[in-house]
Amino acid sequence: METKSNVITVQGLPIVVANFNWSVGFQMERFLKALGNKKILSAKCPECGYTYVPARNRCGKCYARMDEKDLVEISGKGILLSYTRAYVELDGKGNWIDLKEPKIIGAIKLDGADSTLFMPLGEVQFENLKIGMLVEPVWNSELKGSWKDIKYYKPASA
Amino acid sequence: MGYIKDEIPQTMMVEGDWQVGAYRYKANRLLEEYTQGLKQKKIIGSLCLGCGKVIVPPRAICGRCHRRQEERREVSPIGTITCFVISPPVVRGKYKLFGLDPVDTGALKEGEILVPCFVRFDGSDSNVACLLLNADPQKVFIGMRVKAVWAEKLEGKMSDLEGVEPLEK
Amino acid sequence: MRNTAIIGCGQTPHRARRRDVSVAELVSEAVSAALEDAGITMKDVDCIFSGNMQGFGGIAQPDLWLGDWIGAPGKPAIRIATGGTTGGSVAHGALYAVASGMYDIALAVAWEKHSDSKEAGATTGLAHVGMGNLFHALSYGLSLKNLIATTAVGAAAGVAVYQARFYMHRSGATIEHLDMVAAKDRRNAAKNPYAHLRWPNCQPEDIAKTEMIAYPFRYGHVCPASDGASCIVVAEEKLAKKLCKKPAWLLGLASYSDEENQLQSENYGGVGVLDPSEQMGCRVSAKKAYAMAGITDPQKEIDLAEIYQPFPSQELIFAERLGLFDDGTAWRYLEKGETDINGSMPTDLSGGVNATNAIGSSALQRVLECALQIMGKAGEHQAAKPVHKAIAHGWGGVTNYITVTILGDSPR
Amino acid sequence: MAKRVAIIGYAQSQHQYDVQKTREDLVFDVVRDAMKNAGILREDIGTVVTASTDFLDGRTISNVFLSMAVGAYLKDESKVEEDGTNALYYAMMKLVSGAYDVALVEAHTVGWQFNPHQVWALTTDPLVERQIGVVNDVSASALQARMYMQKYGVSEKDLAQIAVKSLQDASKNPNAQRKLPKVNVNQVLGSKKFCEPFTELMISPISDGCAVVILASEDKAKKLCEKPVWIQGIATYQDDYLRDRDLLSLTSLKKAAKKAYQMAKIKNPLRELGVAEVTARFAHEELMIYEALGLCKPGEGKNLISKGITKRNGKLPVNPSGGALAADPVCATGLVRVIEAVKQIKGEANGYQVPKVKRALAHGQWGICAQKNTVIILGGGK
Repeated sequence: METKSNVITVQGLPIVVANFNWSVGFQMERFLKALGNKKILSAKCPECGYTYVPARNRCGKCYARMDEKDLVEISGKGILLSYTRAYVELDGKGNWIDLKEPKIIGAIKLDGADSTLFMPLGEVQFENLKIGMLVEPVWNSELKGSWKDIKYYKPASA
Repeated sequence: MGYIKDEIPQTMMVEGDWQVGAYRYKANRLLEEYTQGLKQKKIIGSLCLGCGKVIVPPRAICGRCHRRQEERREVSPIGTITCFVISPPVVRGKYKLFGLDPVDTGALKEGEILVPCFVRFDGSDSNVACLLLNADPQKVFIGMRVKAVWAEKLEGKMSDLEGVEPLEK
Repeated sequence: MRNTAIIGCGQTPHRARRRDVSVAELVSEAVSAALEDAGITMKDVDCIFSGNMQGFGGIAQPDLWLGDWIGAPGKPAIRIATGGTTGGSVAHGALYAVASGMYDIALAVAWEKHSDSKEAGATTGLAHVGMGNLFHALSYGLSLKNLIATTAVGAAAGVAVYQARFYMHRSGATIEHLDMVAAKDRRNAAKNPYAHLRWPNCQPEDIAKTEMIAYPFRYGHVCPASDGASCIVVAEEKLAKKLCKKPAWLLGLASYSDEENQLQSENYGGVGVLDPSEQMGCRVSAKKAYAMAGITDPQKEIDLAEIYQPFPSQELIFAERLGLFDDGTAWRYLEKGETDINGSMPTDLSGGVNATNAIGSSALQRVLECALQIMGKAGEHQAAKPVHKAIAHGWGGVTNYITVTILGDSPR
Repeated sequence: MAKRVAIIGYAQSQHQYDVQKTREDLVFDVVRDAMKNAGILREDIGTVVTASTDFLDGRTISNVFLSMAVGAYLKDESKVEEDGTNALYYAMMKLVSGAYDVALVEAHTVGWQFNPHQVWALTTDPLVERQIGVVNDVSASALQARMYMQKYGVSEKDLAQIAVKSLQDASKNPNAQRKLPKVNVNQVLGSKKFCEPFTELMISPISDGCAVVILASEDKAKKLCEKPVWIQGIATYQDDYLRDRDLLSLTSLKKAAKKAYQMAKIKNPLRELGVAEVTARFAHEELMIYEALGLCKPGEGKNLISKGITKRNGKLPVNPSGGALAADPVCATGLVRVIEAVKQIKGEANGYQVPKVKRALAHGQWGICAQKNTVIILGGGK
């Protein structure tokens, strides 16, 4: 009689981690550096006009090439397309972590561009959020030319 | 002369990781049967009743016959070297495994020459990869008859079979 | 099977570190080059096949994010990945899609950007093949010494070094022949601007001077880890004739698997293959592809080969398994220069994988290079003799996966 | 289509979490069952196409140690690193090209090994979303759900109703993982909160499972099987990436359905289909899928539920098997939908059989917010 199950669990060694450093390319480099100056750069496709955020060198709609000449600075303000309140978060190792304070996340369509950005939302009560409201970025005090320069989005004052 | 070099500009990079060590896996107890066998100085393999192959260490499935290998066979501790490799003397810091230097962890000794080899134990249809011990690397040849070298303390571990050594000195 | 041909070939320069582009931009370089070569735009493409070894780039299912860069939005797109043969399997995807009559123009793109991974490009990825087995064996007291010695003798050489020993033992090939192959391929690569290790007029003595990893492999023998992408455009007969002066016609293709070839199977079990250089999978794949192509005597009918040889021994092993030379004789033809650019069986005139290895892209590059030779577009490394039929090969997995593709200058 | 292809055999595992089998045994057992179901031997198989991913299996080249278990020893083999429905599509191409007569399609995922939601998070743009760090498949789908719910007046209760329909249906399906015959709306709304509006029972579970389908080209299928199930229409499409796509519509699913209907000569799917097995990993997706499949106009998905049209005894039953909310072994989920559709046509869905099913639709999806979709139309008869 098979007393113990004929299957055993093999646990990985947590120290084994694969680390990556993805090169970003010239257009994305321009975008990230602009974040360091509180500027948001989009790229407008010369052929079909679709405007991407962040800036990039290839249009997904008509496969045209885009470059520095196609960069367009946009305000960073945008319309809130949707929002959610996350009670859990992933820790990178595949575990759902219960958040002490739920995080509010928004999908924002930026003025002057066609792309949607997914950003944390701050300085707002979840109940007051409405689809369609105007939102704007809140910048970190210390700017390093990285996505972390944007702390979160909040309802626009004006 | 040498390789043609060309300058390629660099752009910024962003970082990220993949927690490869956080995965878990399911394994069967075949390796346990193998190591329990080693504890009694026995080398166990799985026999497929379809094609008669004996696989060491035992495996669950025979692909040729697409059937399970339930039978077990003990194979002889004496076998033949089918292939070997001679490593250059080990140098500290030259090679790392998961960020650990084998010499620092005491696994290898500085200047040691390793002779990993494939051994086909009599009665087996598999090559077992292990180390050739107590042998002059210059005198090793394919076809050399060897016998298993057992650890002093047999603990039912893979390390019970330390390697092989030449049959005749 | 409907007559199908490759009408466009595009690749990026393969280099150790393409830090000037993101992986998405790298891939779109190859795709736009292939579209240009085929004389079509992305609108004309009916379906996309793509693939890479996602663990090496650290991005799961990259074709979802960089779909825009390979033209996937609004189109059928299928991701295929089979280890080292990924590029060949992706090419087969596009070829079958058109040969089945279900699509008229298909695009196949495969890539790898090793420099995006911090751990020397391949180490984590390669070790990750048997990660579950490794942890399992360690929990049963596999000694670190045994592990390092048997599997990781000199990083990536671990897997292929035994295969080389088996072949050298039964064929009589020597380490000098490995030096010859590596020198030939780096010499060839110097005539291929897209190749990585380009060493003009490299001689065996140059390779022989490099440090020994583990006999018979020297550092000079081992393939690089490259950043690069390659892409082909496949079209059905009417369109192929209309769009391309000299299409490379599909004659035969197959990708048969073998048992895991050495070291371990699932849960660190053994394997029933006694000679990892026997390569039954390659023999059976070649047999099927030749049957489809109506080729009965490959040694005479095949004009050129692009063999997937990260290690020089594999150029000899697989040339024989593809039936291009009798068993154990490939090195004799090497010595006589028959596999050089002006030989009777020019092999790896592009430099092959020994000079260029972006693992996802490599097996597709073999198909692409054969197409270039048949189309007469290989430029400086175009074979001296006319190339009517060429065979592209790829191996992967634990040396147990194979892709074989035969192209010709006239339809079946 | 030049050469017709039929499904002559199938098998699936008993989907569960923490299955007490190794990956190799799980696959081997289901492959054996499928060959028995089709009445063929390994020698009859021409080509094998598998579906699994390196990130889900925790192994680079996730199929390399499974080639023997899937019966691919010295056989043509390839791996589609996506949903099993695309592996079926690729296998079909090989048969239609005439290179092979019989194809074995296998798909598996052991979700217990590593949380699939973490893997979906690792599919996002490494230069943007992975740096900002708020997007995974649950948060992105929650944003999509809220947009859809607000635009078409759908409430959390409606989502809970969909979950109840699937989970109650699943209780009759022996292979389903979640079996909750007495589940009700409050229990769904009361389950653990993830990202609003989703609670745990509105999200597909983490499952270990394997599915195998055996295809054969026309003449071989007729020889090997008295009641082959024909693939009358098949199509797959991919959408733009998350940031540059209208989350309110499943555009690639609409295109795939349109092409598959064309091939199968279906004008009015609601009337002509006997059953539909769709992959909805989140409750709201079922409504969006109804609309993309042309079963109703945009926004009217909730009416099909309230009027009971898609109930097991309704006009067009959807997911009588319980669908993905009952079991979601990721790569195998789409192929399980194909198998459930085949079972309905062959009258082998005992316990949840829909009467007189002549034609069925199976749908697989891939990517966050169903970025890729595959639609297959199956039919019995000659």
